[in-house]
Amino acid sequence: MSTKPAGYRYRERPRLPDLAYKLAIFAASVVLLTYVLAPFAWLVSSSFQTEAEIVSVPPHWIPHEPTLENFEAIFFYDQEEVTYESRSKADPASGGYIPSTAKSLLPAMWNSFKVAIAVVILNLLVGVPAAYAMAKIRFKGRNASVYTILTTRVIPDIALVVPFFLVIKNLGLLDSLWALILTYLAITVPFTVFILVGYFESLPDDLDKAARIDGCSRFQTLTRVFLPLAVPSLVAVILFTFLTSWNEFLLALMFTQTQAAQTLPIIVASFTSDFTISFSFINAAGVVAVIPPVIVAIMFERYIVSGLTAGAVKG
Amino acid sequence: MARIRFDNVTKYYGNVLAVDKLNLDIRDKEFVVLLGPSGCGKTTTLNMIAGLEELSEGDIWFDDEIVNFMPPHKRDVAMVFQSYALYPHKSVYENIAFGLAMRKYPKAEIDKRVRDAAARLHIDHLLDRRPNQLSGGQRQRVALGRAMVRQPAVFLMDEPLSNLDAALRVSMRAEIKELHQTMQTTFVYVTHDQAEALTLADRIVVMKDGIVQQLGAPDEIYEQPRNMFVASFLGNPPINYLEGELVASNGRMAFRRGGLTLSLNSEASAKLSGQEERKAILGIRPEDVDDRNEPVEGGAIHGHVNFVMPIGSDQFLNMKLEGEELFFRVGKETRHRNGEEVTLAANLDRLHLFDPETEKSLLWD
Amino acid sequence: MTRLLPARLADALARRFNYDTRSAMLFIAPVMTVLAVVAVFPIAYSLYLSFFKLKLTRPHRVPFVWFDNYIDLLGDGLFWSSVGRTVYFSVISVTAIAVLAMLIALLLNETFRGRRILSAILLIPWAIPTVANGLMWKWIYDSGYGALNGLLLQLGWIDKYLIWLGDPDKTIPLIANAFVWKEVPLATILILVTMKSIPADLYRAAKVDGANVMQRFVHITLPSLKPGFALVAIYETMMAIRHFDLFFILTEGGPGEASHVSAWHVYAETFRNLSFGTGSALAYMMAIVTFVLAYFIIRTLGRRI
Amino acid sequence: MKYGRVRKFARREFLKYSAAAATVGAISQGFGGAARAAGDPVNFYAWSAAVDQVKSHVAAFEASTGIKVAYSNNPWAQYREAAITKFVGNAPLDMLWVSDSWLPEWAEAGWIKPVDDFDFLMKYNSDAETFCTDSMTYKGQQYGLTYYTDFMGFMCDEVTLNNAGIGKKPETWDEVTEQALKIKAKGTSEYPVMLALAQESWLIEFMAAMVYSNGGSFTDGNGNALMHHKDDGAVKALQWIVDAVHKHKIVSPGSVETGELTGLKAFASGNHAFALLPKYRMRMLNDPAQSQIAGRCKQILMPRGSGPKGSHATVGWMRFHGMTSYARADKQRAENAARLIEWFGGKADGEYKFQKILFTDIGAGFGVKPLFKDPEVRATYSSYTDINVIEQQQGLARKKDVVTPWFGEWMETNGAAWQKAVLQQSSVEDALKASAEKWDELKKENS
Repeated sequence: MSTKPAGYRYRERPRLPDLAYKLAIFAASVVLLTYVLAPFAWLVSSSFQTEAEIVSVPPHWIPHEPTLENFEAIFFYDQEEVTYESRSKADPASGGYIPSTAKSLLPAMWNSFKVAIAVVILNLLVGVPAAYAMAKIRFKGRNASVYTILTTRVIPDIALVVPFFLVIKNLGLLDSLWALILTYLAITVPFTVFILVGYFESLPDDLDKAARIDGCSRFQTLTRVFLPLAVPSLVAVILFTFLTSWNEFLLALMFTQTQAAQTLPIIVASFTSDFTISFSFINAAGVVAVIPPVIVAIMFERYIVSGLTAGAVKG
Repeated sequence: MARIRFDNVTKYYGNVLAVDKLNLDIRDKEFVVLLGPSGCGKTTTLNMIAGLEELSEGDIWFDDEIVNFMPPHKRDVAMVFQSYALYPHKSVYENIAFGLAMRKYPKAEIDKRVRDAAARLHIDHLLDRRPNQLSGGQRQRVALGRAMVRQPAVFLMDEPLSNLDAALRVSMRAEIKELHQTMQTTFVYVTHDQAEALTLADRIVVMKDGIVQQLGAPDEIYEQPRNMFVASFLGNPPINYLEGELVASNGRMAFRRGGLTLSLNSEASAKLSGQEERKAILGIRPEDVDDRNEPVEGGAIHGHVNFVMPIGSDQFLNMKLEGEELFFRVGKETRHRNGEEVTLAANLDRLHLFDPETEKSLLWD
Repeated sequence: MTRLLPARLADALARRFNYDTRSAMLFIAPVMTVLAVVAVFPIAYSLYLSFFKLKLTRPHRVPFVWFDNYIDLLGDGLFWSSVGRTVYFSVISVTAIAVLAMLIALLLNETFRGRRILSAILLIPWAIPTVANGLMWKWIYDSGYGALNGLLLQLGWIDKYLIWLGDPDKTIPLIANAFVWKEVPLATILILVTMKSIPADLYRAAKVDGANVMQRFVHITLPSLKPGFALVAIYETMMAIRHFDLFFILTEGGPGEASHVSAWHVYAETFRNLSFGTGSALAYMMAIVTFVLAYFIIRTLGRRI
Repeated sequence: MKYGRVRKFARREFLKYSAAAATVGAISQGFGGAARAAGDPVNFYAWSAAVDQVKSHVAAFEASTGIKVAYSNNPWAQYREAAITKFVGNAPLDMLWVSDSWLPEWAEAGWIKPVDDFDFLMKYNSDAETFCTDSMTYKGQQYGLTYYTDFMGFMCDEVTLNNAGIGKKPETWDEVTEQALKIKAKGTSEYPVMLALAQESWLIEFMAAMVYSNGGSFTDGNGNALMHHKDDGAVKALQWIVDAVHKHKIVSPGSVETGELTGLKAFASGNHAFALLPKYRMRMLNDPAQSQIAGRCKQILMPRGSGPKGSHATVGWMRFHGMTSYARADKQRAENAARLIEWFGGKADGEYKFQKILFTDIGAGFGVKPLFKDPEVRATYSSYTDINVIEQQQGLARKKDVVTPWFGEWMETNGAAWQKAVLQQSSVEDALKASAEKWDELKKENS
């Protein structure tokens, strides 16, 4: 316990190991970046290539005849009803290899977005209080509840698909976004709780006591004291739930049928029919699909860094 | 206005007994210190007053209401934590104001109280800082301020000074004492530091293993310890013990061990008369001797000085007598040196006697 | 006031349902409700199924067979080899994820220009829908015109195109790689968050004590990261053990049985063989193992989580 | 007073819960309801192929009959799984696409029902290829009308052959080997022969084509395993593949990871001289927009296997429009579904419209003979292939002799077995023995 005045910093002469460390960091970052980015870069590059070009050997890292047809198909299409006249004969084995489900991509993306947002919000509403209770309140069946929650996530999804389907059907939610919101909530919330319990427990108990003595009900303690301090973990939860919903395929495949409810992954998968597969187009879709999550990430990333807990207790 | 009464309060953690049948009556405006080694149940007791701990059996009364199940935020108590537990995301001002804000005090009132408290604690220049920009001492004052402004019916402190360095600790003691004077409310203060307890308390509750060992005013506790634990827990350096037996010598009861015989004062020997041959442990505090070099009737302690420790005001003698090493404090008039033989005169009115089995005092109960 | 309940009972109740317990119940109720509505039935249902010889192509013959399905599986060689592969896949994946995630987190924990952009970029793999991810790798790995061969050849590391997924020894590591690539970002976030909860004072103190960066890492960072690693370990172990999509998209269990992992076994039993009974039984065995693992991890690494 | 507090709390909490529950329920009902409240159309479920052709044809159907159709599709790769889930969950499906491989399975499970009591459907059988009608028939009952049919064709890149100085196209598998070796020697192609042997739904067709042309079969007349018999075509076929991969190195060892589509692309990018591919791929292979061997790709008769049994036979397959038991349960639904089946599988406004546009747009083969006479069809065909070869080969197309209720289960073992042989993890004999044993075991289990 030190009594040095606020803001005092020990002079930090960079020692040799520290320099080595900085270098290591730099090297590491380069390596890691290539590992993470190389495949994605290739994804981007190929999304600007024609199907004929991407199969060339050796691969064209830079498109020789770059094309925007994939993206055009995604962003510019006519919504009119399909008739013999208006049908695209392009499906699948002739012309530009554009799957005719291309035009469903944006609506599906919008569905995915709505679902993801809803799942995020519900996760926070439902997960935060539970996590606080499990982390900071001593009550009978506290451990029990932790393991109950764990239990719901240990069975392989593939075995749960059919029972899940029955549930959704009996709730009358087939082919509605609520089917996805509800199931995604159920499959994400356990881990949301885990993340938060872990973080809440890293916050000193005395803060909890102090708040309650200062006149906070349990709920106020949570909202006034713990939430502000838990921001980093909340961001983790937001990203986790958003992206899980964004990615989920199996359940969406089973629960949705029409454009009303089909989500991005389903449409992307539908680009592979028994007649053809358009890698370049799927890659374009992949590139587009990345944008919203990355925006979300950039929005929230900064809050992860805000390490507030320092100085909570002791000196 | 708060009188706190523990009525047979027992607290288990799982099946570990933390507090056992505690009966305690804290008067309004009283300054009570719960004193004991760590794990003695003192903090648990404090938490039960605060409502932070659920009691397993018995009742706690605030004045004439049972508050067993009343959550902390419904009790009119304030608390200062050993770790301070400041809200890292709030400024000093907000930290202090929080309790009042939660209780819906008018803005102006809050502001007034916060600023008064800050001024009193000399932290008014820090109000906009965040806790992590404060030194330990400053944080401690903020924690105090946070509790002060509440002007609660009960003011709880859990080892508030133990994270401070020695100098600061002493000065803060004084401030806390003064705080109690001015606030005119019930203080319950937990510490393991007997000096703090003795300086601050109106009454001290000495606890061990969840059981109250003794309850009383500081002097009483110090001078009439009910058992060996209490006797040795207070006082620094601790009380000396010598095993021996009671004998009758010229009409009085006396304690004897080998060549050492100390005869008891009248009331003590009256109390113990007829218990010759009884095994007993003598307790004698280091300061309860006096060195003049002529022998004293029935109070002579003759021994060999292992070494001398001057502490400025007086000097400590580590003496060997009857095979035991004892500590005594004597004035500086005569300089003693290592290895010499000395005779000290025990203050016969201040001898303590304990039962070797029960460790209970033979003189006071 | 008048006591409607006999005092002792009321007192007992009051002790049992004190304020804290009540609030706890209230706080946990929503989660439990959600799980009860959505998750409980499926779990119970598949347990129920696991006790029947349920073959959908024989809808009229569905005997209740107690634990036969489980016993049959234990006697099935393919089951055991699939378990072996699952272990192999999970171990390499989780280890790789943990290590990479920690490195990246350390990197992002430093303050340097462009850190925020970098961290956003590093999230990209996570954001690519699983299907797209699978197809991307299928096509990168393609031994005929895949990018991997192309690159290695141009770098001169190989002199002729190699077989990748088609080579039984490479199949699982390659799938693991695709899995790791996508999972690392989440793990990174989790570890980064834990890193942020390490009080800076600790480091300052350590620096004052003259600990160099390596010692600080070993004695402060690593220990404080335990909860983070616990989360990562639990989550990624679960994910790896049950992982199915990539196996489905990349190899369908092949070549031969090279990627026939337990999750695939569940799929094959359920959807290829239409024997839901066996499928559920297998799923349940996996569930138990996973649970035990998770429990173990929680006990060793985590505080309580 | 303290007891009072307890009870008050309990009540308040309870109220909170029920309120919350109620709202959730309400909302979800609202949404779910909205999704289902779209009248009561014929639910038409398909995989995401020829989507625009289907939509246009559906539009026409609604226009002419006034019956509403709810068309939804899933990716082919997961179609079977999704369908099974929907069946088990008894989801509302009326008409759906069925692969011939699934017919017995789905019929046994009671998910799809025969339609042969609808005379207005049966009348088309006179026009239909017997192959198709057979493939749609299980236990003497017909389950629908053809969506499309096709067969495995043997294709070669003429230019590569000529460059290697090969004038005459291969007649037998042995000649394929010889010529491939020549080409390999020339260095024009490392693996002149393209076989797609990855584990996917196509695998059985590739196998069957090899087996049949080698004069063999998987099972005998009464459905007992034959594949493992020494002199049977299956052994020969697999042996040829294994040699091609390991002895002659004319087929890539990577073929075990090559799916039909990737194989197609590889062939289209000119990596190979010969390829075994669905006939309708000819169109794409000769389309400059996507193929680097456009105009050079010729289809020839399947090579003959050595020995007396060897023939130019190949495997054919078909997909059809089937009717679910869900639809069957209700007279009106069944009627409407049947109408839709007719519209797609039979004549719409007096012509086999759907099969025709499917062919002209995509090249997928039709299952009704009259279309061969259709000038438009002949023109289209001739634009990229020799229609005579087509007709001749189609005549030699046999249905898969392994299509049984246990086909899927057996295929798990069989596929792995063949791949193991190709990977030399087991001998040809053992591989086929394994799959034969599995077959007989399953047959017993199901009898």
